[in-house]
Amino acid sequence: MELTANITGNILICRVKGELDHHTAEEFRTFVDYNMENNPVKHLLLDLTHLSFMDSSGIGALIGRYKKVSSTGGRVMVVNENKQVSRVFEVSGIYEIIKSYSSISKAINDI
Amino acid sequence: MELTANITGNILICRVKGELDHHTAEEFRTFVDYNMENNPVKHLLLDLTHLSFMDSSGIGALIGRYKKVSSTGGRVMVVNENKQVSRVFEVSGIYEIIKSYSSISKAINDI
Amino acid sequence: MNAKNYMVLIIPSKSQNEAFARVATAAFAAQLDPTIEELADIKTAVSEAVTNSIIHGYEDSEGEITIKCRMDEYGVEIEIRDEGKGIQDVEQARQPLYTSKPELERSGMGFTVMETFMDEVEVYSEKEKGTVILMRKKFASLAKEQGVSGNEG
Amino acid sequence: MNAKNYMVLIIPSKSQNEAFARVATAAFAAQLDPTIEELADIKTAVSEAVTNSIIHGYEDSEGEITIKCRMDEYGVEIEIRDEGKGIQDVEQARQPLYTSKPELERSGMGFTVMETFMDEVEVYSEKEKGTVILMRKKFASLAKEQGVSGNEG
Ligand SMILES: Nc1ncnc2c1ncn2[C@@H]1O[C@H](COP(=O)(O)OP(=O)(O)O)[C@@H](O)[C@H]1O
Ligand SMILES: Nc1ncnc2c1ncn2[C@@H]1O[C@H](COP(=O)(O)OP(=O)(O)O)[C@@H](O)[C@H]1O
Repeated sequence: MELTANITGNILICRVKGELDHHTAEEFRTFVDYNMENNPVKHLLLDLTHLSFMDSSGIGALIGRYKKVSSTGGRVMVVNENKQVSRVFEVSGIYEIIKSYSSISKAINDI
Repeated sequence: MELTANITGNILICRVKGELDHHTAEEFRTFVDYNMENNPVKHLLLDLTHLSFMDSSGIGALIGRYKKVSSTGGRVMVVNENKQVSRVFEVSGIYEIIKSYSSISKAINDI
Repeated sequence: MNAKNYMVLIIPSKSQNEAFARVATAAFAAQLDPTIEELADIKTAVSEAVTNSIIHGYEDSEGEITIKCRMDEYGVEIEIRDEGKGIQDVEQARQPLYTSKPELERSGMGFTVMETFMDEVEVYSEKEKGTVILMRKKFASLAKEQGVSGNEG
Repeated sequence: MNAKNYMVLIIPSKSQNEAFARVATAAFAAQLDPTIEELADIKTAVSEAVTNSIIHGYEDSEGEITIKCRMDEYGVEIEIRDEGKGIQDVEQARQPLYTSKPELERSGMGFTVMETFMDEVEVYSEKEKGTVILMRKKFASLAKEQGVSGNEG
């Protein structure tokens, strides 16, 4: 898993590359939480363009981030998830709390 | 394994796509022998650009073709094999009887 | 020929093997020429079952997970077995959102994902003995070969 | 953590499993971040040993082939075992160009390929009992971690 973070206004844009499962979830959690806490940001935008696989452990990690971010009034958004990832999102009903966009700029414009 | 054959002058140009191992060797043998026997050709040129894997079962199949083709005065040539294939060629000493070229035109010009 | 093919894969319950388990199972199933989506479904379901054996079955100890994959006329049957702590109430465990480990940020959606992505999911479990998940997936390409989908032109 | 990882893979001796066996073993070994060439070497050596079990070990009958792969500090150890007819004269079998089945267009280069592509190859065989091939491959990346290659800048 490769994680990179960028800041645009009050949004942390985190690019997630590789596979998000139970094995990599800890790294994802630590990285996102650290960057949310140590930067002047409110919202979390996850760029999933290069996320090739995710399962329900990933859903658990996303819900965990959602709880933290929304507790301080922020939003969690995802961009460009592939079909496999999108099917796991659908099954778990997570689109109800985390909205998906086809591009980073569309997500930013929607805040 | 995907096999296609073309004829240029008295040369059968056979493109080999996929993996050449014991499992696929039979198909390779049958295809090449059939096309050598049923066309007015003398030489065999194997385009290995899309051969992703080969082991010593492939070497056996190549030596078998070499014996048939050379018995009627023809040559066997290969083009553009990848590194893994080339290492198996080297270990088995097959470059002594089957010459390698970087392009089809170079192989044809050398006949 | 495919019909009788099978594989058995044994791995220790390390989280790093989750990716290997799903890749190996998918590579085996790929012999039947499933669609990309069918293959992704298998990967996801296997990932769920193997992860459960690691987290819930063996918890902090280490044990072995056995993955069996058999081909039949319609597709694949996949069995994932651990000798871990077992499930007390299987019906409850299969409920969407139910998890016994919310403190680990589990979503409780593992069984729901398996049921959605596979055609059949059976769960056999005994307290302190272990758990067996048996899943089946039919492939569209084989349904055609069997003539199940009727006329083809 | 990697050091104690292992996998056991059992497959029937069908030629269609040759590709699966090498892909699965390579996928497992990939956890240690070998180079592309090291991975190709492993694929090739596994392909040779598994093919031999199918053609020579079990000939026209069907039996099981067991592939074990263990990680150690330096790389991987791969064991390929069949319960087939065994090798009478291992020293002769390992000679380049020696084959007992020239009529099948065998090149007799299987053992030579294994020996060239792996760091160590051991052969244990008993007539009518079966054959075990034990191969080891060191990975350059691990040699560095172990400090074997000395100064690094
Ligand atoms: N292999 C297993 N061994 C023991 N308990 C299990 C196993 N698989 C599932 N369970 C139990 O079933 C529950 C629901 O599983 P699941 O739907 O995958 O959700 P999650 O893994 O997110 O908890 C788990 O929380 C656990 O209590
Ligand atoms: N698993 C095995 N069981 C029985 N005999 C074997 C086995 N592996 C190798 N042999 C014997 O060793 C010989 C040499 O093997 P190899 O170098 O791979 O060449 P090839 O497979 O082309 O014959 C074989 O021809 C066979 O007689």
